[in-house]
Amino acid sequence: MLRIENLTMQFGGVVACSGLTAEVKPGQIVGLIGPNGAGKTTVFNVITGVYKPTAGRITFSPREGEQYQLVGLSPDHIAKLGICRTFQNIRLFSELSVLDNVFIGSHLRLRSSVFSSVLRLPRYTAEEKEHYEKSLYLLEKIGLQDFRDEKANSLPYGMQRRLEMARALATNPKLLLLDEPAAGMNPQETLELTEFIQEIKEEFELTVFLIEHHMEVVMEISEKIYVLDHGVLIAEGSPSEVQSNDKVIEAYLGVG
Amino acid sequence: MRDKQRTDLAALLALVCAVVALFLANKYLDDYKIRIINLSGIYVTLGLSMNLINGFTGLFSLGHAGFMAVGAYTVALLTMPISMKEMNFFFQPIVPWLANVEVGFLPALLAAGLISAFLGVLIGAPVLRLRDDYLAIATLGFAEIIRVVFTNTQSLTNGALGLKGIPNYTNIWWSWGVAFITVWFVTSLIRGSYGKAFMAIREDEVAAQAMGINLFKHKVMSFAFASFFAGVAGGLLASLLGTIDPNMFRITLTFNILLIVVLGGLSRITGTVISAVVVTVMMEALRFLDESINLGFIEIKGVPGMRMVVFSIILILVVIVRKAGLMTRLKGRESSYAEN
Amino acid sequence: MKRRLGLALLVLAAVCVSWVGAAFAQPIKIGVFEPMTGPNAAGGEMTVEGIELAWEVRSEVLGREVQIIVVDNKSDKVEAANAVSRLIERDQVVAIIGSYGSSLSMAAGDIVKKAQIPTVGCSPTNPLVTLNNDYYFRVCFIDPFQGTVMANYAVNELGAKTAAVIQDVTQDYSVGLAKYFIDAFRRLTGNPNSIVEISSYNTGDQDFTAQLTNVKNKNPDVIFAPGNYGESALLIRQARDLGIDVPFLGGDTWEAPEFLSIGGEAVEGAVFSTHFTAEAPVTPESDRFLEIYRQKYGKEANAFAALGYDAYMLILDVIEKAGSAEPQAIRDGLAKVEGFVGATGIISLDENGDAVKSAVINRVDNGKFVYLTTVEPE
Amino acid sequence: MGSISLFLQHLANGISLGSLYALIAIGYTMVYGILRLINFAHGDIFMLGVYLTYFGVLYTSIPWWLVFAIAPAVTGLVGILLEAVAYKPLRESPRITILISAIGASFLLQNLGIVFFGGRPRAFPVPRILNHVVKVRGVSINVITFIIPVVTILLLIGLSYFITKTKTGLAMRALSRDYETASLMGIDINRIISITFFMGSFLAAMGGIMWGARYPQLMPLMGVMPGLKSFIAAVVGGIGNIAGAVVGGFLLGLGEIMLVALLPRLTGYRDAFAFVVLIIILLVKPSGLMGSGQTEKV
Repeated sequence: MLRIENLTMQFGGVVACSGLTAEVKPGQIVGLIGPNGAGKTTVFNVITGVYKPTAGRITFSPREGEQYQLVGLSPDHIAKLGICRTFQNIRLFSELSVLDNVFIGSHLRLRSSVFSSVLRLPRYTAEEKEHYEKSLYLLEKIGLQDFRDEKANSLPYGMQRRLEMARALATNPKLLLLDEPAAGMNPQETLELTEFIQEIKEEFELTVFLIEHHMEVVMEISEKIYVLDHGVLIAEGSPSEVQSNDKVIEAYLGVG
Repeated sequence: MRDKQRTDLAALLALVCAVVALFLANKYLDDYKIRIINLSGIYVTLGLSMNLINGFTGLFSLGHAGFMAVGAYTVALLTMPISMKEMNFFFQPIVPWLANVEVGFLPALLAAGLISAFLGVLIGAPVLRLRDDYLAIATLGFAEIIRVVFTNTQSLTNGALGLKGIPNYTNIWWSWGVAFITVWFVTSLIRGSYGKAFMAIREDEVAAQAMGINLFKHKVMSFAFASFFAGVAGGLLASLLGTIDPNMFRITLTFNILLIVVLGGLSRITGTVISAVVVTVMMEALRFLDESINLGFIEIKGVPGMRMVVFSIILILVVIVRKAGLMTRLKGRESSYAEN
Repeated sequence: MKRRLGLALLVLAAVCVSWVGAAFAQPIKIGVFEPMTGPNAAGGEMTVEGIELAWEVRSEVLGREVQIIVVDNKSDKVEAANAVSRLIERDQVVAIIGSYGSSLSMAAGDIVKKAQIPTVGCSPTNPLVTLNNDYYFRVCFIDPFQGTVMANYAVNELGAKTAAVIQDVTQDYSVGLAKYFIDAFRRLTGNPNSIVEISSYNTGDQDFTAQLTNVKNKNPDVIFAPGNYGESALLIRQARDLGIDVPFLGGDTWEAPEFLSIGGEAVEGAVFSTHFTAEAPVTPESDRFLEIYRQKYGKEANAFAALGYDAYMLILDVIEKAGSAEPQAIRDGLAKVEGFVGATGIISLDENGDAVKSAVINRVDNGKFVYLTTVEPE
Repeated sequence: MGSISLFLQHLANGISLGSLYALIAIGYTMVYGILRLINFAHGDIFMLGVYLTYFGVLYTSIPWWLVFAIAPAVTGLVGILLEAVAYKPLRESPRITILISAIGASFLLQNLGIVFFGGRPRAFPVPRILNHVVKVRGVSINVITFIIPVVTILLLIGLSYFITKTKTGLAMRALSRDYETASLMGIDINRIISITFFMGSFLAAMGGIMWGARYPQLMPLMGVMPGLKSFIAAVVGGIGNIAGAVVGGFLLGLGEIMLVALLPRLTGYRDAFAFVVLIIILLVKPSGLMGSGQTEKV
């Protein structure tokens, strides 16, 4: 699904990520962990085209036999190929309604032209209806159907996180990048989130790549985990392999 | 579903009332009042077109005067009778390809809009990646460049001499017809998926792009629509006045439209319509602040400029009172379409 | 019942009386639209001074009171159109005076033509103003004449062989004068290359050193630089700083006290054409005007005040001769004006409605405008 | 006139104009550096400074050189007032909102100018010693042209000293780097912003006085074009960067003059030149010649 080879990203003289190679296989849930400032979000930003890497290749194959080089593509292009993300520091369209936030997520799949939208031609209205139905379905899925007319920024934090996910799902992604989806959640919410991620993965046939600080979440759902420290990959493997890795323990405990 | 029907019905009712009101106004009011009504209609179009770009898409553009100039000159040069052109261009003959052109008002207006929109795309393509104040100053710069160019291209625009004898096609039906079309267009656009994408760009460019919205394409689109209507409005103004010159299209003109948009509320359609009418009427009604007041045969010297002082103060007050709320809309309005 | 009838009759009678009385006593309203704010404010102000003075002198015609209504057009075309429309519709004026600034006058053109209200411009000199408009007249001469007059002066009086032109490219007035000056100068010198440099600037510019340095390099005998008095004064100042000492020539807009105060010593010797001079009163009316102007404002009169004065007096004269204050009668009267004795000279209106009259040439001497000569129309 | 002295004359003209742009641009860039706000009213503050000087010289018995110091100080106070009224209430608002308020403030000052000072231009009372012509090898230069760059550079040096050496200056720099951190560090943000506005307005007025001495015509709208052009100069040099503003100012002034000098046919387009430069710079190097780029944190 996604292959990262020798990815290096420098800002001025600061190396945020260096020589990273990683792979996400179709249907997997893969975790990316590491202490603060390890360069995890940078990896996401490079995958989604926000930053252009200093060196390296990123190959994305949404389907059997299709391959795209992501480096150099714009974020919207990458989203259209089927990679969508959430943000660590929630970035909703805060003045717009909850429903509109999700609805906008499906805009990239709209085939009608702007003129058929203004004239409300049948072709457009049919598409719009489909998008709204899907948005409502997603809202129901995340339990926000009763808040659909609220402004997005009026929601409590946990709901905003879920809304971001629903918005990302509306883009019909093949690969979903989740940047700390459990941040700021209590144990009960975290548990629900874990279930939710697994559920949507099954239902929408997703591949998931996630950054998470809550170890219980990552360990529970990931099939494979990559560990970054200061921009360098220090370990990879199954949850149990990673957990017992000395380097990982060192990095997390700050020893050495 | 019911919600939508109700809104549509209300809109239709409002339209009918407006048409009847215009009809009555046209029949019974004098030329002066009709002129103000015409101007109001033109300002409605201008306000909405600016609101589309500045309010809904969140791109702070100050180039309206330039697009109006393009539209005004297009209409003027296309509709002026051939003999009138000869008369106007007594300095330097008009460029040959325009000398013998004379078309009707509708095609001229459309041409005005299209040329403006084309120019909008041309200008927008490079500058729309700038944000906020930089975009503002760059678009303002473009408007000034257009004005300077029009001043210097004697054989195309007649330069500073201006043009006169532009046929007065603009009447209440034209100015308000265009205004209604603009209202409908902007409303329909904003309620649809593209309009929401515009608003998404305004709210958060990074997130919008991550959701697959092509920023460039959507910004240019919004800019082109805004320029189209600004051009058409410029054309209406040219035909209303019957004479234009490059000096009309200074920064002040853009500021007047900005005033309307801010008073009516950024991203508010009804607000803009009301504010366009109110501001245009007030500009006239507040004349007493400027001019000498005649009390019997004693004159009280007015203070020229007082009117604009009052307007500037209102502008600042509105901005301060509304603060962040300058951008918000009434809750839930836009999403009532969910059920259809 | 009786009482009520009586009351009704009384009311009826009152209404009748006031109605008839109103018809007789109703003042004749003359509208004035001039720029009181904006870049043209100074010209508007001077003109209105003259109009108000004229009204004080003569505020009655045909036994009826005359009322003048002044509206600001803010030096803006849209506002000018509104202002004129307002004068016609709301104030029901029978004639209009205005405006300083040809483009503002042109904005009024279509409206007065449609409403058939005769309008007299005081100082708009762009030929387009009265062109193809039977309701627009003016008491001043037009750009072609003025430009030619100055070219004549440069060639015949100053013996200039070469000239440079610096124009304000945003002002129709400046561009117009420049064009006619250039044509006439070339014709008079018989040398198509006698104009050695044509340079432009924009209204509001304050630095002209680059243009002037170019001009200096061409060594012209005279420099023709028509434009707003403010910009022109700065321009001449900078020219003197740069060591340019040839005469500067200009047009009627220079006749403003600010030209002298801003220009200071630099504008000494600057020569310009204008409509009128306080020094060489051309008619008895000039003397009278000068006298009362001094009385009222305590300073010397200028051409714009004089033109405003003349425009008003001309309209009243026409009303008196026509014996009617109906707009159509005034228009017809204006179209026939021949030899009206005004403060600025003997005014006859030609078939376009433009005044055919003499121009005056003034020079700045010791911080004052000094009369040089009068040029008769051809 | 030889071609060398012709060129030198153009050069002198360009430096003279450029140093004025530079002077006004410094104030612009200072305010921008702290608030990330284009103070649209800067040009009108400039206008106010000139008028205050005018009235000070003509209608008080204060000697002119003292007025030249007092008037900018008073203008500085007006700057503080302006910030308090039109910008402070909006500090947490979206940038567009503040920008509109700035435009409103600019409009207000212009129209107040028209109401109180009248629409007609006035002549600036230039002291004799600032106004006579010196001839150097066929190049004529007004002394004021020498004085302006000197004043600009002196103010620049003073400012650099202030910013790098004084406590307030350091606080200003901290504030321009990072708003939140600065407030956490216990910097009184309101005070620093007020001081910045005072200095920005003071410099605008200083620029205004120099401008008035060079181009002695006062009008309520006189600040618009110099304001825009100085802003462009600040952007060209890299907005927020004081040395950049000076460089930008000189470049813009020289550029305008050289356009006319080299392409005399385009004199009518001179006013568009600055805007063309602005757009090119924004497209090619939006951070300006001496600015450093900033990427948005995601």
